[in-house]
Amino acid sequence: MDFTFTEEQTMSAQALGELLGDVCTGADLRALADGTLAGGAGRWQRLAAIGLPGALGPESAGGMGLTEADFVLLAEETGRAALPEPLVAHAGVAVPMLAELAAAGVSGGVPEALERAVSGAACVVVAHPLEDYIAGVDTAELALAGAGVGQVALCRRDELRLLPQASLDPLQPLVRITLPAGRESLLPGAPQVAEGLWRRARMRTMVFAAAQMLGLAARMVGIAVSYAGERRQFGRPIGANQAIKHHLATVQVKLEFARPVVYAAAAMLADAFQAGGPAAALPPLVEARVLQAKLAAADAADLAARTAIQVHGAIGYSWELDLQFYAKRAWALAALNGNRNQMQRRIQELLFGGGIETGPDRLFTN
Amino acid sequence: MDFTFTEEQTMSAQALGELLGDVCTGADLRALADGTLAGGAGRWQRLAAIGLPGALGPESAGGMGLTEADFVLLAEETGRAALPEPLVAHAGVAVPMLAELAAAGVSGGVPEALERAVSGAACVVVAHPLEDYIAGVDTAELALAGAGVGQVALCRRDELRLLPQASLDPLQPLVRITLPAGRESLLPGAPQVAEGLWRRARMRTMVFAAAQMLGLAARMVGIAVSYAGERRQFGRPIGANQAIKHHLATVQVKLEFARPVVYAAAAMLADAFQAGGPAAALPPLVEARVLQAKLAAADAADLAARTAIQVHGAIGYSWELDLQFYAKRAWALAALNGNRNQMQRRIQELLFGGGIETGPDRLFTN
Amino acid sequence: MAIALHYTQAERALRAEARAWLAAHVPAVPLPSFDTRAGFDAHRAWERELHAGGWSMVTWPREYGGRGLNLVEWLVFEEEYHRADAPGRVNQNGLFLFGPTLMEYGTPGQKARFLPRLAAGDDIWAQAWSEPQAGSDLAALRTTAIQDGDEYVISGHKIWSSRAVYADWCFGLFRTDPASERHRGLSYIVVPLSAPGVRVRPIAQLDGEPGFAEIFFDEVHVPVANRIGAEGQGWEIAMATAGFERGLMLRSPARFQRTAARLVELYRRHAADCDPALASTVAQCWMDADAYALSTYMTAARLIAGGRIGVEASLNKVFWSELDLAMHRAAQSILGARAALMREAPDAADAGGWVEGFLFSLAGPIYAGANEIQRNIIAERLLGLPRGPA
Amino acid sequence: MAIALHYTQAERALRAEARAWLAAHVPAVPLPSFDTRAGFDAHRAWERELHAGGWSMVTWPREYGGRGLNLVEWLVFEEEYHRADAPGRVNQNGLFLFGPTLMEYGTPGQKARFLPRLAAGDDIWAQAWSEPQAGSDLAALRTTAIQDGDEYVISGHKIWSSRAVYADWCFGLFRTDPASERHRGLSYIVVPLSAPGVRVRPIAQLDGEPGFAEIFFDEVHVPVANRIGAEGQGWEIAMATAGFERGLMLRSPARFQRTAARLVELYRRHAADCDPALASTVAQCWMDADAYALSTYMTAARLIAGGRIGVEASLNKVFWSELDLAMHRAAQSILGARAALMREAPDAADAGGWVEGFLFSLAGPIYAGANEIQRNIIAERLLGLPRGPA
Repeated sequence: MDFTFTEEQTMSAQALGELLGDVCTGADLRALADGTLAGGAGRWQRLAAIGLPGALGPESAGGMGLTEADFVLLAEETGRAALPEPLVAHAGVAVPMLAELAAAGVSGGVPEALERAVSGAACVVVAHPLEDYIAGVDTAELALAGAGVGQVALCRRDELRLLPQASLDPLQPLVRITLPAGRESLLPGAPQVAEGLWRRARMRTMVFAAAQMLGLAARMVGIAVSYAGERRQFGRPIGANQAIKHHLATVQVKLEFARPVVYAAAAMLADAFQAGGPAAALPPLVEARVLQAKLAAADAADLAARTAIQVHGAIGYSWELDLQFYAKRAWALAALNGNRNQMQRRIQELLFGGGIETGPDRLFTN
Repeated sequence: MDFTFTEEQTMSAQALGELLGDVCTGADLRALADGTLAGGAGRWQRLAAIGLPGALGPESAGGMGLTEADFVLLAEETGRAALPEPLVAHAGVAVPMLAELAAAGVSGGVPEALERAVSGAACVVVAHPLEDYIAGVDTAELALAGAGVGQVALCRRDELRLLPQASLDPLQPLVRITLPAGRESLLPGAPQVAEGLWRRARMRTMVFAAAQMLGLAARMVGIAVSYAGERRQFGRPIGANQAIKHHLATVQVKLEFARPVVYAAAAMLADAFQAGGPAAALPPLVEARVLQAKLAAADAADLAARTAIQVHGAIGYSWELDLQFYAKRAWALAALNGNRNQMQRRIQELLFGGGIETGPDRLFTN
Repeated sequence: MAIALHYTQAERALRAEARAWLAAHVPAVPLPSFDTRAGFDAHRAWERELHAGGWSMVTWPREYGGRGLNLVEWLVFEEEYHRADAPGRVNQNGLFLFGPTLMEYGTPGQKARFLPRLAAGDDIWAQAWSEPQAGSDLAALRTTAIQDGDEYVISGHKIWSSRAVYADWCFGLFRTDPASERHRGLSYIVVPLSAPGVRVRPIAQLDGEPGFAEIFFDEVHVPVANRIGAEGQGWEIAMATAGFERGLMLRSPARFQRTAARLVELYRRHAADCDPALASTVAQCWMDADAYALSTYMTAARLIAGGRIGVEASLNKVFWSELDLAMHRAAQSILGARAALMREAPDAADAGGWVEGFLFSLAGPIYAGANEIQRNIIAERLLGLPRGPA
Repeated sequence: MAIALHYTQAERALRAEARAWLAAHVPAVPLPSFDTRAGFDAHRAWERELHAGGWSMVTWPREYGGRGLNLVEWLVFEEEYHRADAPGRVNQNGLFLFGPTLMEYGTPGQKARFLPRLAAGDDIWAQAWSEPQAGSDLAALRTTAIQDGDEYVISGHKIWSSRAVYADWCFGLFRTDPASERHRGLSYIVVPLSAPGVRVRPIAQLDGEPGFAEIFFDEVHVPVANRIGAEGQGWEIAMATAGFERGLMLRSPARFQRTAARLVELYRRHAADCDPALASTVAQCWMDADAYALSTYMTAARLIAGGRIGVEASLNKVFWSELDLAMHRAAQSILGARAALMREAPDAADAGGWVEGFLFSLAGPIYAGANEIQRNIIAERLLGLPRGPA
């Protein structure tokens, strides 16, 4: 039993954090939101240069062969920066799904797509058949989609019908997509494999969304702490007031107790995925941990967002503060790919339906 | 439309408050709890001397002929003092029930019981057939009870089998009661009248419990405020700390927005009772307001109790502080005669089942 | 006086009259946001229409364009107004903050000059309280109004002025004694936003619309007659105004009851997909909105009987701002993935407006004096806790 | 090192061994409360039995009666301990607060003198921190220990000393420099409660049982050798002890996980009578108890890898105390009218103990440094907000 990251894992995350600190600042986000800067100023290329798009790709396809436990800290860093590009969807979800398709012997363009995805030459997003909206399609060349969870199709973006939806996060606009008619599944004969692949994709999406929300929450606390230390009212910094201190301390408690859940969920997911193929059932406790991770991180990020806005007073409610980009990303991630409702219901089902055993010795799958 | 109490109503409540300030102090409660003083030191007689046991009794039977809207402020005062005697159950619930039985032409000892109850010569409690536990039996001579809601029986206490239950509130011990076998109902032929009587009794119990909890909450805030103004730590009164201020302000907000609900519920109940006899259905909005009143007052009193204990620090957790008597009464009132669970479910039924219309013009029954 | 929770014949008649008028006049399609030029003009037109119908400011005396209703009658009107989903009041700063102030502190001449135009929608008003270095700490204001003959010359910088982008006038606090400190030496002055030297810079809100603005004053000349009350009385007047703002009239309960009713509807439609816990949350919102309304009726009755508004204003502010946030959070939970869709999204349907409302509700605990300040006021002035370092 | 969330062979073997031993030794009927004479004696006997089995303080070196386990192994043992509903640790002050302090600051002689008897249950320890005028403000202590030759003479008054009614020893902070102020001039001294001049007055808790006491010291003589650490080092040592208390060991997550499991069971049994919202509440409690456990595993792994405990102690304190309260409040909601019944009520059944637990949980946010103090620590030391007036 060990619950520490390796030095390599923490150093990679730190390096990514530093890179994003250079190329994904609040000012960069603002320029993108205001339309004064198009495209992302080569960020994707910078990320590709350090191999990130292929982080979870198999080494045989040129990837780094990392697991979910490795990627979770990287996803957290992209959250901290509110990275506009869909790196997490691509590297954290699409690439492993392509790799699983390739491993299942599927052709139909999969090996080529995997190779281009791993190198970052093509950006691939994932449109889960049960999700109505996805983000990041505008930067993508390809999308994994399906008319239902029994099917997996690989489409070029220009084949899809896209219905843009004005939405909360100005930097990751949502679209509803419709598949081209009569599109065949890459896995025509084996629905349970397709279902397993989608289940895995969803679990990865959730745990990495949770990781991003951890990063977002920490960033928002940091912004609020700086402001509260500088802004003076009634003759002293507002951060010297107990009310402000206690609000921010409460956020920090929520954040620090979401963190181990997210890390554990990623590690347990990695173990479960390695223990069985896509058709294998996921242990109920692992599924519950992933849902719990997303719930806990969403709660922490939501509280961080609301508290940081309150701490800023009126300026917190204005478009002029970069804080909004982090807050809106956090709320959007919470609403998508498993919202509170669905997750709560599912956890209750698992917990009260008896799928999960409770008690002090039932923390892990042992 | 008018939402002010009469001067007479407020002055009666003030007078009762002053009387209880003399005969029902924290020290009196402590003496009773520690067993160093038996019986209540003539408090019941003092209350009877000003006619309170007969407050809701008809003037024809020697009562004051008041309504629920008149009694709500009096019940609030008994709460503020954590009065150990079951005055509210007696005057607020048993007496009007006896009066309703008498008005329905029931004999079987009812007119005599009513007369003795109104004068305070006999204390009468009410054991709702669907409630498992009742308080105050030890001081009572008579009890209204029933084997089911279709029956009403009037029993002497010595006829009942009493099973005392160690319970939270040391000053109002709970008992489970069992009726003597083969006991006949006073209303053998008309179950809907009995049901109506029990419904009314329950509504009165709830709204007056709510009123008591308002008084308890205010008392606990007062105790905490005094302590916070006196107790010094780190060189100044602890009440100068924002954290303490904001906690107590939050309680006060909850309390002040429970108050109008409780008063409105009492007034709407009085109106509804006057508009129809015991067999008449209660308008869903009136029932909902009564439940809302008890929920809101219970929430305010619970928060007041927990906050006051926190404000006191370690001494708040000790038996030596009188605060405990108010806190325990509040929790016991919240658990009995309609707990959160039952009330929430019933309100949801009324609200989502369509029994209640919503919107800005639907505040009253109009 | 005695509790009588049923409407009189006259109150019922008023309700019927208001309902009929609103049914005939409320635009079938919601007006565009009053934080856009077109929306502002449409809302001004609506104010004029309300005024023509005699509904613009029902509690004011008839001489100023009102109909002399009491506060309970005002509540009845507001209930009908929100029940009809009538447009937001673009002139709310004028109607509910400046108007009552003027009624109490203005000279007869000032009243005659401003109130009828205000009621008619001819002048739309913005507030000019905050400054960059003085948020909730109003006593730290620095913008000066220096008397020069029969004029004040105003120089400085106001911020977070709602409606200022398109409004005609602003009212606010200015330092008329430049040597003064804190809350001494401030005066309450009104300034036409068209005056030379005034520059307005819109500030976008979280939803991207310019709901407030900065106002820069560069030696703006206004007549001394534009001062309300005495020189140096500004703080006292502003505190009274802040009381109105947090208090009874600016946030009439009907608005929250209408939102609660919409929330109940939303839940009923989506109950099958919801975590059952939402039933409790939604029911609590409905109860709290009604509790706020009951509290307002109780206060209104007390005021009619001769009472004055006190710390209730702070209690109200905390309660409604938290309720508004709770209702919008509940709606977001019910809506699931559609919670992220803005009103104009093709798939918005019954999600439309909730996310904008959620963003707006975040401002509730901040504006009109942050809730932290309100809690200090409740603790110190109502409960009597010792005044602390803050 | 790398994340590996599965137990090693050795950890599994330890679990099996602990489970078997506990199954054979845990009393079938719960012991009476250790705040009664009979219960205290029964709990001391249990401490001796644990010690005989080698389970009394598993992380201590074998020379002091432990078995030298690491923190993850300790967690495994604690899981089994609470899974078996084994008795509460009457010597928790000694085992988790005084023991670690002595391990770090004691001389070899002091360790040899106190630790084995502590591990064996021969000495039961009480803490003696607070004084009537110094609650969370420990630096305001006044009880003095004046050196006189090779003795200290102690005079003063301690309060809220848990277990002191029947304990053998107490440890605490005393002012050895009577001219000193605040946190200077304090020393950490241990005192036998049987010493002449010591008087203990029990204080009843909310549930009526004497869970803590006042200790009056009237010229109590103790040898200078009873001082732990240097003279004047008391504050530093106490802060380290307070870290243990709020931190890892005193509140092992297994206790909360066990309560959460009981809560899930309670809900399952009564779900049909419950407001559906309770399903969410109960699920949240289960998740939070597990989150606390996961966090502890993460901290344990970090400490094994050479890290030190820091402000986590304050984060933990806030989290577990609020979780404990939330779980008991949820149980109260589930139980309805039976929520008011005490353990000994004839109808208690599965309500038994929950109300006592609720009352006890109210103390959580208060003791070991009120949560308000913890939040200040988090805000100032972890987040770096400016130190304020408090």
